[in-house]
Amino acid sequence: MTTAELVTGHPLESPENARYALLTMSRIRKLEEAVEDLFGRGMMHGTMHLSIGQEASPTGVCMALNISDQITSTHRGHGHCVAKGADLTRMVAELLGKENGYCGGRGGSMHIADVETGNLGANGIVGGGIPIAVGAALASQLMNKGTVVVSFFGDGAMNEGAFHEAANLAAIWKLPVIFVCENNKYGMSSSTELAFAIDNLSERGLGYGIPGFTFDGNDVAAVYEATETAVKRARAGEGPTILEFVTYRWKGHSRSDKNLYRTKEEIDEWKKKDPILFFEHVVRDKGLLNDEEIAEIHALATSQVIAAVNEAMKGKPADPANLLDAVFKKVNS
Amino acid sequence: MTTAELVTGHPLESPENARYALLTMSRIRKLEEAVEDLFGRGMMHGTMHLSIGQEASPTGVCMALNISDQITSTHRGHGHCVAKGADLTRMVAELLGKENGYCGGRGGSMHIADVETGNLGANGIVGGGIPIAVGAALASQLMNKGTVVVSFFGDGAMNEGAFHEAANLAAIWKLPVIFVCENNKYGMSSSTELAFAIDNLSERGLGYGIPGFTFDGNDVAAVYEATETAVKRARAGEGPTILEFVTYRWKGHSRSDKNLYRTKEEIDEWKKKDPILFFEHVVRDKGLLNDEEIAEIHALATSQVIAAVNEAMKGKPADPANLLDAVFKKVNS
Amino acid sequence: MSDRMLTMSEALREAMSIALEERPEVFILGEDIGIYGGAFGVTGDLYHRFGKERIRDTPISELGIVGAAVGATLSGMRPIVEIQFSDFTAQAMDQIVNQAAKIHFMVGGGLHVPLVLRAAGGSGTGAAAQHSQSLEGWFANVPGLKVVIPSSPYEAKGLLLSSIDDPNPVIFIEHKLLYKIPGREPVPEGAYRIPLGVSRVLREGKDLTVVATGIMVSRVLSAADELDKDGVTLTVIDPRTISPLDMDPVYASLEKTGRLMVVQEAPEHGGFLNEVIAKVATGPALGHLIAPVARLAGMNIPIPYAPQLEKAAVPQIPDIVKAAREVVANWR
Amino acid sequence: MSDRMLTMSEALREAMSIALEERPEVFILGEDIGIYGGAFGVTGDLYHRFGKERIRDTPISELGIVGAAVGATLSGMRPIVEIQFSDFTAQAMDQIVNQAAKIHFMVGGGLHVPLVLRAAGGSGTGAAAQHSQSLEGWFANVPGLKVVIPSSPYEAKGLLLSSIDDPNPVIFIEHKLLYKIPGREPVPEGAYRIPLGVSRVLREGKDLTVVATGIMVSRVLSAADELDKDGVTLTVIDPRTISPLDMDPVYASLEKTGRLMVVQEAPEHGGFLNEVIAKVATGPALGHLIAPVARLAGMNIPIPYAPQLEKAAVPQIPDIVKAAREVVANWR
Ligand SMILES: Cc1ncc(C[n+]2csc(CCOP(=O)(O)OP(=O)(O)O)c2C)c(N)n1
Ligand SMILES: Cc1ncc(C[n+]2csc(CCOP(=O)(O)OP(=O)(O)O)c2C)c(N)n1
Ligand SMILES: [Mg+2]
Ligand SMILES: [Mg+2]
Repeated sequence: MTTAELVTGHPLESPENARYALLTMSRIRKLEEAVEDLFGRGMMHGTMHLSIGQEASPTGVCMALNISDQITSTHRGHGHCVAKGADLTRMVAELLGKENGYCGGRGGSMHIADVETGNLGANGIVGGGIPIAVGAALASQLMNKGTVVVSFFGDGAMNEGAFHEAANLAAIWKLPVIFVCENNKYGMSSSTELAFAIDNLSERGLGYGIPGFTFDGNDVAAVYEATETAVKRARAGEGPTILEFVTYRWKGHSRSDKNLYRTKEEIDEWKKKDPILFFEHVVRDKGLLNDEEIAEIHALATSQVIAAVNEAMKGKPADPANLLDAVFKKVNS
Repeated sequence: MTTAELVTGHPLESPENARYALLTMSRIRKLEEAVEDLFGRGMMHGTMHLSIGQEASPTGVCMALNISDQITSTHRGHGHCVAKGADLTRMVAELLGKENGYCGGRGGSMHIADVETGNLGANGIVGGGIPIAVGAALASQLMNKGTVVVSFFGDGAMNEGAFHEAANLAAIWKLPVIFVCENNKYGMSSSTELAFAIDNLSERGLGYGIPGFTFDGNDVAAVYEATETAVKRARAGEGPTILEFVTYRWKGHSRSDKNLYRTKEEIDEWKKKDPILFFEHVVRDKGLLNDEEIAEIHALATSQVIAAVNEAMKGKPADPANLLDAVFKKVNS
Repeated sequence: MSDRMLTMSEALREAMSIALEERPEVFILGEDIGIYGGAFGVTGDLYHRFGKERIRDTPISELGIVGAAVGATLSGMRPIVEIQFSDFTAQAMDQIVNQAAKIHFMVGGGLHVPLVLRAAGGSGTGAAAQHSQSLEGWFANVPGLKVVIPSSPYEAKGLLLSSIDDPNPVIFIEHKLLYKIPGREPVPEGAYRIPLGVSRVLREGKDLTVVATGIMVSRVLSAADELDKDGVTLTVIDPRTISPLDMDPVYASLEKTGRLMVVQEAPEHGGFLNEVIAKVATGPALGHLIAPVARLAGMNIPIPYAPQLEKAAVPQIPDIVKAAREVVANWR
Repeated sequence: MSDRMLTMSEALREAMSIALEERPEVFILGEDIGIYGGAFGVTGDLYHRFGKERIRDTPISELGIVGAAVGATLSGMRPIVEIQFSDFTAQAMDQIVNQAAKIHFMVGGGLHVPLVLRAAGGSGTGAAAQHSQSLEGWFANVPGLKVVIPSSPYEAKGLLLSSIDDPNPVIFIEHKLLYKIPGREPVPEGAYRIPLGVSRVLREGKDLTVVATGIMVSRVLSAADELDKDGVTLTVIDPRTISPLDMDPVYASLEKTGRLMVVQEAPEHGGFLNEVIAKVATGPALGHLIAPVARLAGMNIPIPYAPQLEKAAVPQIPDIVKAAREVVANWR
């Protein structure tokens, strides 16, 4: 089995929730480690953007959402995808360019969408998903769906015009959208210190009349709580919230990154703040999970990822024959 | 004579300054009345965006600038043009599509630029001039020119991505640029109440780390003082400022406007806040100018505008013959 | 058939009104489309009839608006976006080209984008270089977009209804000079659909095949009237949609006339109608050509302001007459 | 002449380095061009040599960056903007098209915009639909822009220096596959300039005239080698700049070969090389054609991700060989 039964609620509410939160974070980490390995062995094409070190944010956010709630994601989107409930096999199959991948091999890592779990798609364009999320929220409002849309994006994306225009539309129309800025301190090589003249990126909200808050993005419980409050606000028709989750990516921006713009010390410092280890501490302290259970969860994640990779490998390579037909949806279909 | 000797300094500092401020506002008003009349009589082509009622802002701003300081302007740009020192004849000639117009008849009202007075150009694109102003300020900084750039734009322009990206660049690089938002309450038919979820548009500055302030845009002295402070800050290398000048346009957005989105009462209310009449009161009260002098100033403005129109009418119509040559600047020219 | 003569604004409004009534998932968004009735008056009274939720005024933020429309389609809506001047699609290019056009393909078919983007194109109103462009060529070279250019009120209504029905993103470019002039034929009441991808032969002649789009269609028809007097007769073909492009009537006509002329307002260099020439030159139709193709297009300049300059910049009726005479006199 | 073989990245860096030394008003701005050395490593060590003021890292805001560059030109600077992937010019289209391209004309000549916008185009790296487009056609249809497409390190260096000298905005599109592969000829040290608007005849043959740009030039040259073995010889012409476009060598060659093929990576429908076909079909050169023109172009699809799909989407060497054989066998 490569999908998980979605669990919603506070990660520390029960052993079951804690287990789910840990499993999700572990699945994301192991999946990305596997992906890195496949790339390293030349079995994958293109580039990759790993979110190792950032697993708490997608996990905590999605535990505060229903399956009918929607997200838009980014180039660094594997975590969002998994946390919203995607099938690992179809994800890996996509990265391997297989017919049974999420996009039939046409999109790759940066374009995975999963309608069933409400994932409206990763996006290769920085900031590209933000107005789309706002539009989905507008649809929710127009159709009285009661659903909420979360737009995940990075610190760098906040400087795109797309963020600005979308944020203002959400504010004036009080749309049920949550802007989740995963501030991992860098947009590629560009540090937030150089790219912003404000201390917390959530202060951007002030200019739109949108409440904005900054949290430890490596604490899955804090992420959950922040999101839950924003979801309530959105469902109540009170409009958008900006949530900044401060986190860090352990790996380079993409394959070609030589990490010249940051120090090894900085990276090591952040590795000590590993969201998974931190959560393990907390659940152990609270008596929600013991060491054995924790080890089992990781083993399960590993075996799921291995199964997904093996299964995906068996898939049929995507076939160029029907590419022309794939451009347009047929009229009346 | 259709240009004026530029005067800088506080509009209430001396009778000379008061006279200049009033003359400038009057020249703008009379020019636009003449333009409206020419349009009405079918002698002009295209559309027009009049700034009648908004004369204090360009006048007060430009009195705080040196001739070497630069501005970018908007579709509603006649006032900025005049206040920065443009030649009225060449302006009218441009509107009439004459060879001796500022753009040789190629640009019209929305594209007048005047290198000599530091006017980098009106712009038909809402928000289009804002990044350009930031770039000119970057050039000033790189070349140590000590000059300041003012970007004029409307309330509506603040919702364009161009504003956002430009504002952030100015903030992080501490550029000598001043963002002057002439908030006349509407972007075409869209009221600031509908288009923004904040009270003062200058609050937008908070999200960039740019100080922002809101002032009565119909009080030329207040405009001057605000600008002077921002100019000092800019010249000192402390970076940009956002100045919001609240004002009102008496006329429709453009020729085709039926004013359906606002009431006659509202318009009348604002006509009572005429920046010219208000300034006359002040200068009379302060004993800077008497009634006779005020009347003379208006008469002078009128005669200058009439002279400009007459002179412009005599110009040669723009000639299509050399259009192809006008697209590129010659290499090595 | 009714003999109602409508302007293109009226015809477009009628199409939107029908769609708004037929489908709850249709809504319109854009700048000043509400109380103001649209920069060119196209939405008119729809705001009063359908309310501010469905006729949705937006702030001035084209990228945000188009993006929001894209997002709404992914959640089951069918938005119509009005961009006041097609020049401002430049603001929204990312959402149009990198998102709307590609989503269906990129995600492997699981999502689609039934979006109609209406925009006023073309010159002739003295609005100068930033408000007068003919940008259809940009969109035609982007796989995943359909591109429609109505040339009359009748076409506009039927094509817009088909565009709204289409499950894919459609760029619908309306020439601003056509909004107010009366059309050349009646506009039926009620719904009718003109399929996308079917060219229309507006007139058949023996001497020259002319392909033109948008405003140029009526100019070519007027030129044809004039040439008729000299006994020079034209086949006039309006592709109506340039993506997809239906060439069959062009090929068929060339067998008869042996001469081809294309007429567009967009700048000549790299303009879209080169595709028509290329399709002819790369196939058997080349064998039917008895003279070089005539290409009449906008000058390679930004649109100037002064009326005499603006007119000179794009093909006018006398230019078409002259060019047609030349090509008909020509022999390879 | 030196016999240094450089990669295109190195050649471009050398050109920028020369310009930075020659002119104090030259500076570079873009995302990750500083310490990172550029998304494709093109700026490399320039940051360390010229400092962070002149090799200026920016936030992720393409519209703002290009706009700032435009503004800087109006104040006497000569910025070079690097846009990481040409797909992101979509973000900056307003400043490119509505501002940079038109300012000189619109304001009546009083201002000009000596801006160079470098961007990586094309497919082949598995970066999928939003990072692989060939968008030169957009810019070529915008009067006021010059459009340069280098096909090798030698061309890249000389063309970039001319582009920096040019007082007008230049869009400089670099195919990302060319960055790292060695060029076909040595790159001289020091400054040399290749004028914009002069096509280069890379090879002369008797059977077929091929016009190709960018990455397709080397593919066509490889195909020509292969065809040589069969005694089929090609004239290969690289226009190097598509605006302005120098057609003289094409016309001259057609007199000899009578057959034309154009090869581009951009989608076929509405792609730029149609301009070459149109220029031939509308003039006397048509008379020299003894067979229909062959057009080889990208499929009309977004660029797909999987390697086998991506390869299928754009012309490869065997496709060129095959198409050339067909057209040579053809007779109108
Ligand atoms: C519009 C656009 N500009 C630039 C890029 C190239 N790029 C891809 S990811 C990235 C950095 C994004 O930073 P951030 O938003 O902080 O996300 P992170 O990578 O840190 O998760 C850049 C510059 C892009 N894909 N799209
Ligand atoms: C990018 C763009 N979008 C829309 C327009 C059409 N338009 C011209 S002026 C205007 C209103 C601008 O409002 P504001 O910025 O407040 O300036 P004001 O007209 O009030 O001076 C609009 C929507 C435009 N010219 N450019
Ligand atoms: Mg980041
Ligand atoms: Mg306004």
